[in-house]
Amino acid sequence: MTKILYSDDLTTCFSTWRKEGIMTFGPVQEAGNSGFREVQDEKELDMNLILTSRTLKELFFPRTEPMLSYSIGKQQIETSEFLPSEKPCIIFGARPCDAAGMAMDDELFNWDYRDEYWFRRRSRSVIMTIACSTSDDFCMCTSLGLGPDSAKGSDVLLRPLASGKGWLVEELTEKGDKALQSIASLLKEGTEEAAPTAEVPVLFDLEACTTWLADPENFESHFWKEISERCIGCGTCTYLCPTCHCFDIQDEGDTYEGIRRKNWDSCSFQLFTMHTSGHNPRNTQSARWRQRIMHKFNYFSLKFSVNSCTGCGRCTRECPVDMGVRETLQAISTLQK
Amino acid sequence: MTDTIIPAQNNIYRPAVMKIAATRNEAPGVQTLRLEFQDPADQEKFAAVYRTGMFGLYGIYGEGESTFCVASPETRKDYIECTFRQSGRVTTALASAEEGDLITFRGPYGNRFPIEEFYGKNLLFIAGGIALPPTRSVIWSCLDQRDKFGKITIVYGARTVADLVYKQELDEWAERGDVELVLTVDPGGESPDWKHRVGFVPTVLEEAAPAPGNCIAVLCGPPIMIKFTLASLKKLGFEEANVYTTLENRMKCGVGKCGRCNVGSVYVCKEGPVFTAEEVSAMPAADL
Amino acid sequence: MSIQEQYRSRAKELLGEGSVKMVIGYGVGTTATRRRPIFITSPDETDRLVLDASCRTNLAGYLLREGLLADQKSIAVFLLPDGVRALNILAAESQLATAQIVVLGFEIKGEEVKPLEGTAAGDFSAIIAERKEQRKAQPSHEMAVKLEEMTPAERFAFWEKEFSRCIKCYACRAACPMCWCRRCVVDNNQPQWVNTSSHTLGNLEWNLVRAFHLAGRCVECGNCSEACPVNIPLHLLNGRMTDEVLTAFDHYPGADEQQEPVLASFRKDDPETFIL
Amino acid sequence: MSEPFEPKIVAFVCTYCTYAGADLAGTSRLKYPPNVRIVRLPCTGRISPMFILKAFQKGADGVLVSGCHPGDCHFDHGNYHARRRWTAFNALLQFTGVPEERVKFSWISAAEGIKFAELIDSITEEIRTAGPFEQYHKLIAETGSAASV
Repeated sequence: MTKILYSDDLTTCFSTWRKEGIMTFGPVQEAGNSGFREVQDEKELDMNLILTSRTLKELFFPRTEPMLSYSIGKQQIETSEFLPSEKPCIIFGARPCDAAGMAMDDELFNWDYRDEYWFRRRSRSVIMTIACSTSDDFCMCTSLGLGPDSAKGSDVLLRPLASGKGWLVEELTEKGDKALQSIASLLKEGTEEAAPTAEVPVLFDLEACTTWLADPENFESHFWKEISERCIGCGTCTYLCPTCHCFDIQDEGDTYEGIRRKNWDSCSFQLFTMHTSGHNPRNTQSARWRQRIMHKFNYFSLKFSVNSCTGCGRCTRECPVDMGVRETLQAISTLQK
Repeated sequence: MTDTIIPAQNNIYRPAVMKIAATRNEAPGVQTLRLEFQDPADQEKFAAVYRTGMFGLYGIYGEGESTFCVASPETRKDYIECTFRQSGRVTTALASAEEGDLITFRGPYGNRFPIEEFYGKNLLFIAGGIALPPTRSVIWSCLDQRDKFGKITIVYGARTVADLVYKQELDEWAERGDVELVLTVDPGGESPDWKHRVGFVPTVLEEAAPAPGNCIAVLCGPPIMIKFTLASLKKLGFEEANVYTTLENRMKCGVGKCGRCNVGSVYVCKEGPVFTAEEVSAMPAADL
Repeated sequence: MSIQEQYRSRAKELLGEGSVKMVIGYGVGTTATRRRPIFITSPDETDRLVLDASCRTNLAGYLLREGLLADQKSIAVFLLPDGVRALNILAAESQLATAQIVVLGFEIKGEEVKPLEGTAAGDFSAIIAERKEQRKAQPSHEMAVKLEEMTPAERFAFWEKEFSRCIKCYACRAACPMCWCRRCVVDNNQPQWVNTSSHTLGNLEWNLVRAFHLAGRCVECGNCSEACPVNIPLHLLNGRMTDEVLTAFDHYPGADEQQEPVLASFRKDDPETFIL
Repeated sequence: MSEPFEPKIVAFVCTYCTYAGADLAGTSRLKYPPNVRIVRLPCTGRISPMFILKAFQKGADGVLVSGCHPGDCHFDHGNYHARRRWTAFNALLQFTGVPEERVKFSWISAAEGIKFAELIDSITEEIRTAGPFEQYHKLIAETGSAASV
């Protein structure tokens, strides 16, 4: 016997949460582009998306976020913080790859120094993930050791029913359990079968790739130039990546008052690492692409024992010149054999 | 790599406020600021954590933050001195700040020079141009407890006589008698009354020929100088493990999050900025 | 022989006889309909070239890769007529010498790919002239017409919504063959004219700056709209700028390589309708 | 009671004509509203559209750009270049819905003190009637509010 949440009850479900003062978020499609935002009710959601074009990370790490405001007077500087509210949130309808990405970045944002902006949002949020029963040409979670029903990073996992009329509900964390308690009356016991999960083919041998990447000999391999020759150095892959976390800190305002902000930044950009002197440690696009791959599949795992790629496939899906992690790792995988 | 020391922080991006207690022009475009914390709690936190080698992010609201070393030693923790060259947006604003103005400071971050491991050893300091500040904090850390070390040699060079920084301190070191000071300027950079050497640091270093036995070398300078000086040190018989240097990369957060400063898998902000030459050799050269 | 075969053999010939050091063209992509830019340097690899109706990316921007043309050797590149116009502008703006470029010109009509006669940028002036007339007669984009009919407040609201999505990935800039500045004005911070943050104000500013800097330079190749990961209709902005330079100054961007940049030239009798 | 709305207007003017015209307005004791802040530049050719965006970013309700009449440019042709730029930029502003009364362009010579005073008077009134540039002010305000998530 398992618990089932029927689609028909979703309206009540959302209104119950909102009545309790919980903010509700979910996947929404607008002008051919999709992402997560706050929704008043379930009607705003687009439940047919395989994957939103923008990632879940926007809810924890907005593309631009005021951190501090300052005002400067005679002999005094006053600052105040824009710390995110602790109002509880439920994110309904995340995908396993996105949810896993949030768990990966927890490691980074808690690496000795704790980033309150990230963690305040993380700790107030319950991620209710829907397992994938469909995938597209770019999905590659299975190549990264995850899968269409991975639980990593989720608080509740929902498995679509074969009938399409709802989801089997699995609570994974205490937070998830709590979110379910308030809709306990909507969770029906049942024996319905879940729809089969999407079949996502394994595209490369991850271990072979990480072994190749770990070999210092390969750092200056010709491979990097060849694989990234057509890279135009935009930030699409990084900005649409659930785990890319690089940022810039910028002041906006004048020397009397203004705001210090945290803005997304990208290792694809030439100016990202440029010293004031003009020296640039990663002066070529191939060095920058190498950084991105090495960061995900070598450096990150050296520090945190996990690769920082979830196989969502967005980097390839959205690349203006059809590059991406997929092609690079497929190529490395072949090199290694 | 020495361990990173983590100060207690609530919001890791919120800086402390410091007052400019004094400013000093060092060389054309180069300034030293002496800074004092406004809030005693910040001073206390700093004093509890600061060790020579750590760095900070110095800022002016409205312009941003800029990373450089703390140039004052761990033996003098009731103020911070920093020396910088006016070049970008933040340093330009810092350069136009005056005594009594308030600026911001985040840190201290990073690891340190393991000075207690240097006890009983001879010390060789080598610096080029604007890279004397990180070396200087080690120099003073040692001079303030002079009896714990053997012979101390300082080799310092700059492009021209005008570009030498800390001129007063150079005089002070020259006069102490317990420090051997070798000054040099690049060929063509000498003034008519220049009494010291003329030549590039690596060459001058080889001429001075300090003995590598029981000696620790601390080397800071622009990448090109480091490269050639390391070769000279090798020639003189120094082992890479006994040569310390600092790496300086562009940083925004200073705390391992923003993703810029890594050389290979090593985050300069978290695992540096102090490294032995051996550790630097192990990093991918193409990423430096 | 299919057009793809024709062009492959031309590429092979060019590389084989050593008259070009590289052919920039299209290859197969991740999916059946995706094409990706490829760089062929050996005559043995020309079989990797693909030419079909999916080859729409303007490849002209790759010619400005740092150092690529520095050795004075020639490069062949697959270009649609818009691409040739881009080439003309780059030459007019002294970014490259067309003598170094061998054009492998083609056009796409419906789903059909047709070869274009010629090898030098100048050989395509007839088709470009024809395009100019077509552009003049071409009805505005449906959405552009709608926008013109709106009140200013409605237009502002429309763009506010569109720009609110911008994530400042600068894919539009990176994909644009005309955005060749070594350091973009938004990356200069002394002074910082426009906000770099991707709040709606910063996004509006960025998109206005970019559209303005492309006025009279945009060849409407579609690279930017195509690259934009959040689907902002950039072509509407650029198209409006093209309308303006066409009607006000009879300037069709990239007509030939002698063409003076529209905002770096003037006529004493330029129209002025709004100056008090 | 809120204070009556006083428009903030920034005028970017060339030093040889419009600035001199403004000066003449002053020395002739002509009255014009104090709502305009004049920024003097060597030539209209130096006035980048960036300046206009900056003025709005800092909260201006209106912008005036003004220089020498065609043919009168101190540098011979700076204003001809400016005119082309304005044509394109003005079209862009219209297309993106910046109301026509928010950005004005004019030619005012050193002798036209009266024209300067009258123009400032009329655009100030026009903007006073239109009210604050709320659409833009809203965007500015958003930059100072906490992230929406």
